[in-house]
Amino acid sequence: MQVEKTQEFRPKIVAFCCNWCSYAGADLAGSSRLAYPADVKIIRVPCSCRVNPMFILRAFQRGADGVILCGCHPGDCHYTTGNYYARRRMTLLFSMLDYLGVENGRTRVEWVSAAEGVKFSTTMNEFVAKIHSLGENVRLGDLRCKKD
Amino acid sequence: MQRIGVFVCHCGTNIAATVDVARVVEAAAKEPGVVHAEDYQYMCSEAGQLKIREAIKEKNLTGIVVCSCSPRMHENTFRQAAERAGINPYMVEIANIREHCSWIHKDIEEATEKAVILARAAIAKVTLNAPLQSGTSRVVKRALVIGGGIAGIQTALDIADAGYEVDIVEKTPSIGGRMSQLDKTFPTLDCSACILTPKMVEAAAHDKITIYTYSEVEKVSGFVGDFQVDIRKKARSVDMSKCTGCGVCQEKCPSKKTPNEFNRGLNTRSAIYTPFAQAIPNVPVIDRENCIKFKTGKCGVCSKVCQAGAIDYEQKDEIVTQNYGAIVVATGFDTIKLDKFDEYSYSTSPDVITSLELERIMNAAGPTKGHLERMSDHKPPKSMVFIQCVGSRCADKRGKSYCSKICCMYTAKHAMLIRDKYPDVEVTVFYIDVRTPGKNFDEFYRRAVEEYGVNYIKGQVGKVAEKGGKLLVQGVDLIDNKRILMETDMVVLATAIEPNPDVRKIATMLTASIDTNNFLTESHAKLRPVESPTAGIFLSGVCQGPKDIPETVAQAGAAAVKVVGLLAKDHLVTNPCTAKSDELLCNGCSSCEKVCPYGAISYEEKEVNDHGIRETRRVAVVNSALCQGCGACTVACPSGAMDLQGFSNRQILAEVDAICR
Amino acid sequence: MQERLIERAKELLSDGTVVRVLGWKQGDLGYNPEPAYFNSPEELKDFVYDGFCGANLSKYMIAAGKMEGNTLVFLKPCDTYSFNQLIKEHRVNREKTYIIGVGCKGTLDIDKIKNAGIKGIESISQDGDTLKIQTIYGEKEFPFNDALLERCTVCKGKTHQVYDELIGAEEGEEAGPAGNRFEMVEKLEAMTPEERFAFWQNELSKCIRCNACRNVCPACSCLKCVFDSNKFDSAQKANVDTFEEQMFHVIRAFHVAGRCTDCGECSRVCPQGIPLHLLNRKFIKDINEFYGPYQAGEDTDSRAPLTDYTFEDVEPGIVTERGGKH
Amino acid sequence: MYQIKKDRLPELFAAMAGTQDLFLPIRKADQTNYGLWTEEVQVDLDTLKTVKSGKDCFFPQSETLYSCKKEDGKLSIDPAKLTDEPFVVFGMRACDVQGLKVLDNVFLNDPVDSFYAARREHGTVVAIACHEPEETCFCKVFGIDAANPAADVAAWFVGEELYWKALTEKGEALTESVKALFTEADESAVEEEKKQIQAIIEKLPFSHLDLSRFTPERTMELFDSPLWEEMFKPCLACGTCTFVCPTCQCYDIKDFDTGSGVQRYRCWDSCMYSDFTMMAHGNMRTSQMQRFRQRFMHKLVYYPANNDGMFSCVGCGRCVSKCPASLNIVKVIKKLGGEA
Repeated sequence: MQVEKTQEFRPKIVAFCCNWCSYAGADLAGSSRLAYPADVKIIRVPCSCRVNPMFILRAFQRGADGVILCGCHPGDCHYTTGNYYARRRMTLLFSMLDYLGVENGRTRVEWVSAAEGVKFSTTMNEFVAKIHSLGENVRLGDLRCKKD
Repeated sequence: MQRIGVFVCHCGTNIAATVDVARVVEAAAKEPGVVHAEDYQYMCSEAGQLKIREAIKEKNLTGIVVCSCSPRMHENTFRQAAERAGINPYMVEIANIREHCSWIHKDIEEATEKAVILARAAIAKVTLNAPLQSGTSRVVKRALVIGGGIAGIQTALDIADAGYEVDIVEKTPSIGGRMSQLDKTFPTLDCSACILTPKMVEAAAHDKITIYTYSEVEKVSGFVGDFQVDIRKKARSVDMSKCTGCGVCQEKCPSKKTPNEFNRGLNTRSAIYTPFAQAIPNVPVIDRENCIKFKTGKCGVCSKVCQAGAIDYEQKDEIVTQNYGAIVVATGFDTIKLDKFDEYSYSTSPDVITSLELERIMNAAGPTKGHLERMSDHKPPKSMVFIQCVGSRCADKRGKSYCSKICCMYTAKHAMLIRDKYPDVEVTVFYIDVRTPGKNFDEFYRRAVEEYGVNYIKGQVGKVAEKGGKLLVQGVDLIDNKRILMETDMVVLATAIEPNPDVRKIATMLTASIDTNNFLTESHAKLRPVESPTAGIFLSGVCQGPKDIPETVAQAGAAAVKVVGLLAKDHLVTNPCTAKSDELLCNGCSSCEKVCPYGAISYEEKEVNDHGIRETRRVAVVNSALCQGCGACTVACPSGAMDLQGFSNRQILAEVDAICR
Repeated sequence: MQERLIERAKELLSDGTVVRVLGWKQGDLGYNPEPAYFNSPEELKDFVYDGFCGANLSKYMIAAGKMEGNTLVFLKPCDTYSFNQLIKEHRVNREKTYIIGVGCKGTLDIDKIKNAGIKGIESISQDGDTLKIQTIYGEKEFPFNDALLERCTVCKGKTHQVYDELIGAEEGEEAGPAGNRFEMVEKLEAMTPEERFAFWQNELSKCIRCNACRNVCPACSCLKCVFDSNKFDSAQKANVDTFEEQMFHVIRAFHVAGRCTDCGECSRVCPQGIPLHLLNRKFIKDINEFYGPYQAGEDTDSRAPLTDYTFEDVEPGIVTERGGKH
Repeated sequence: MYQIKKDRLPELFAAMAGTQDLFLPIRKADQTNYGLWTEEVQVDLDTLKTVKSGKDCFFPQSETLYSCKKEDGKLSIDPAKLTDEPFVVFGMRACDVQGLKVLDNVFLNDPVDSFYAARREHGTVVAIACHEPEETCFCKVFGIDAANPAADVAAWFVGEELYWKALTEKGEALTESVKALFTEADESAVEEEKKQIQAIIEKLPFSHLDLSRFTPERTMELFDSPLWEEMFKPCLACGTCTFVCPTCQCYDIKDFDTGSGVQRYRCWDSCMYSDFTMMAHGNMRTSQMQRFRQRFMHKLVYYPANNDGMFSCVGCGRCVSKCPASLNIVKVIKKLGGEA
């Protein structure tokens, strides 16, 4: 452990992106060459409402330092209402994690449309910076999943 | 056990320049289940696809992962390739190592490491993929066009000519749109009405076209092939079947003080009105807010003078419900409000007008019967100043960041027409750049300068002030690098255009996406410019982005072709990534049903055998023809009985695990 | 009141309205009555209704609804919220249920009495505001209100939400203290994240994953819990790592969010005394604040907060804005 | 016999913990459970019964058996280390000590459970006599004397003193290591305490339960009793009784995928759980009645039949106070035994 500390902290960040807006927004960020740190890895889901709190907790268990969920702007959901449900679910989940004493900066929801490549990139840059400032996720991790 | 093949694409240098593809291949080959891994220049090419097909056959692959560009780009390509080689197309996963990796990272080490992880996640997912079969859904052979301007009319005509029913819904009392307000069109200077009116008449007369004017789309449900739409036909207060369009009611109407929208408020109209002479339908509407009868209960002049007995004060809004296979949005544009541009004195001086107002002034049917005059004193101007880019290409939040595209050309047109008709009027144009790409466009502009002596000044205007009946214009000339202070009689502002403000509401109903400027987003900026990312929704005209009439008409035709292509099908293949309920886990609590936007979930009393326990249970059943695969139900379900095929809980968890490993 | 309940139950059994009675049966320690079915008027001799009848019988009605014939069930005011919620979720059969709403003056927590050092309890009786406790070490007294279960000190509602008839309902109406049920949640919210984390670590690390909280919970009515199935690879069963407890309790609370009536059974039955209701109440408090007051079980047709939305709902960022302490 | 003032116990704990791990009842978040002693913990010897018995000092609720890893196509297996250092468990009660004997019969007979055996070999148990037994206690029914705990060391609290008596070789060794803190004591005070304890036990409500009907010969009769159908009804199918029980020994073996490998661990399981006997073909106990019956038949009939009449209940009464539905083995004994 002592040795690790001297190494640079490379956060693990999972970004769930809805297929219709945010994933396309990330594609646009890509085709516009708008850089953000490679620590962010995107998982494509059909809609933000597909994201189960279990997925988020699982990511933290497995060593993620931050989890961000991106979906269509409220009102613009490809499936009409998916992001509204996602919004309530995540609001309550994040509030609960905060209540348990988990740093609330580790979770975030951002609405990114297919046209918002810039926003996608800025959001990811901001989020990675936030996770850097929080450091490694200790409170929600599972010791068994730590690599020695 | 799955036998997985991994194919890493170089995409020329797009990927290979930043991602060490050989290392990705090497790392992927070590993952459990992977029995084949290779890289190639262009996986999407025929040669690349052949490699995939051969590997599937030779190595008996059960699933493949392609590490390439976004799945939004080529997922279908690779699915088809897999299918051709005999495996289920849904046994394919894409690792997006271009848009999400090579294009945004510079460091090869970092990008390669990330590409390996993305590949790993895709491998972990495909290991849990199951073959999926698509179903079919019906196609209603009728299209809806929202907006009755030139874009909507052209789209409707093209669809109707191909033999399909089309309905046009237009918010105002007549079709025609912005183009009907224009006087002449560039670069040919032919009269706008002369080319538009025949199209309007043709649409009205077409036996496949139904026009709902003074109507709005109220509710949209369903999906591609079978949308159900509620159209609100607002009460016109005039019986369309009886009205002869004689116009007496408008003449006699005692309430004549309402600003005339069609003439951009430059004059007034009666409370019962048709917006313009060539309106289609030529049936007036009563503007109930300004009608004395509706306001006070007394009056009824129109009813008294109407020979046909067409006036009906009791008429109510009516809802028409209709099913459509496709919907085209052609909601057009408006000019922006100028309340944030006080420096031009638009709100204080009647002689500062917008270009669209100038169109009305120049038009023979306009408020001045076509005579160029100042609105303050009705005197002909001796000099005029045109200011370009008012609110366009605007760095601050007051205006729009984009170029409105049409202003340079119509300003040249205005300048030319004025110099032609009133050669003694001095015309000066302040511009940032003159943008004239397009056939005969630059020639047109040069004619304005060279033949008609329009004075173009490169520079911006800082202030317009009224002074002794004149307008004082302060600007700069960037070429001569000097300040300019000039007196003029009229100022015309080339006001930025913006999408019709109603488009937000419509886009929400259609679940079509919109960009930060409220323009509807196209499915692909280059390759699918007239399709919305939402299947079955098409875009026509300025609602998608600024464009002039020929471009609009071309796009309208393109949208029509896409609609016809869709309506020509008898059924559509549905997305097999639908929700599925495990009846042994379902306790029938109804949570899933409540969040389903498609009403795809119902409940059945079913006999189940739960590991030896036989009983009748209330369980959820998904109608896969209705399910669109959003997954809302899967999270509402606490027991995990509801899962989404293609994006199952375990598949997503496997991706999470692979990424966090 | 016990006698009135027995009389009425006998009538309903005899006239064939119901074929069985679900109530509480006298235990063997004076404080351990158990939920029980009574199939004949004779069996009702063991029927008891006193302060130790804390068990919420609503959930048993899932099983009772599948039995032949109608069932009479006794429900305290707070139990009726659970029953209503179960109706809403199609888990119980209202037609086959005859509900007698019974008055409640609050139910008791034997551990509060024992923690006060009272040992060797032989019997407990109530004398006005005082409990008279016979022990092998002599007779002791204990104030009734001090022995109330936490949930009863902050009783959320003294009126029955669903019933066929009421017996003694008036007795409970003015009884008991009515504290602010969110007080402890507020206290936790006011702590620093480090303190909150320490608090929950301390509490949740006691968890032995016995599933009592889940199995007693009327909202946890899944046929197979996700923590027992392979759907999410979450059937870990053990408490190997602190994460396991966090995961289990957060998800369980989340799954019942908007459905939990705050009946408090989870905390009542936890063998390790973990204040599990504080998790549920946090969700209830958040729901009330974010989406407007909502009490699960008050009705059978409203949309639950998590299956509902408005365009103007708060954004998840509210958590950071409000928390602000990181 | 030795004695030490109660207020010097921290010194005793420090001395024992100086050379080995010391487990004892610790108060945490208002509950008392066994835990590792450090200077910071709050030792609680007043609570008669810890929530979980001391069982998990020898048979922990979860323990890793081995981990395996696959790297570059090669599989490596790393077995978990067996306990090889001595440790002390301080504060167990007579019933819990008997509970260990029940476990011994299961885990130390062939095939020997090496993890349990290693802990038993290295663990020394110091048990305390129950000064004030409670109404839920019924150890007497199983022939256990709460006044004379049969551990490596027996201890008594009398007034301000702790009395200490080694009963086994391991006990002697432990005593030797901390002897400096003790003073010699005579047994009279302890004898008086024992009498008092036994007198209280006589008065306890469950001290005279009749077990005579629970014999191997009556197995089928008891198994087929219609009373089960009535008794199980309130059971919530949770595992509380199992997990607080000092004699329950069932476990499940599961794999945990850590992302970089797999940890195979075992954890307590409960016969009350619906998937307890789930096998490939299905489940042989499909109803809660069957599961409920299994638990009590095992404790009262099957186990004694296989272990020379030793019941696998020690009368600690934890299930009596912890069952969410107020069910417990006493109610079963009374009902089936014909008392109620």
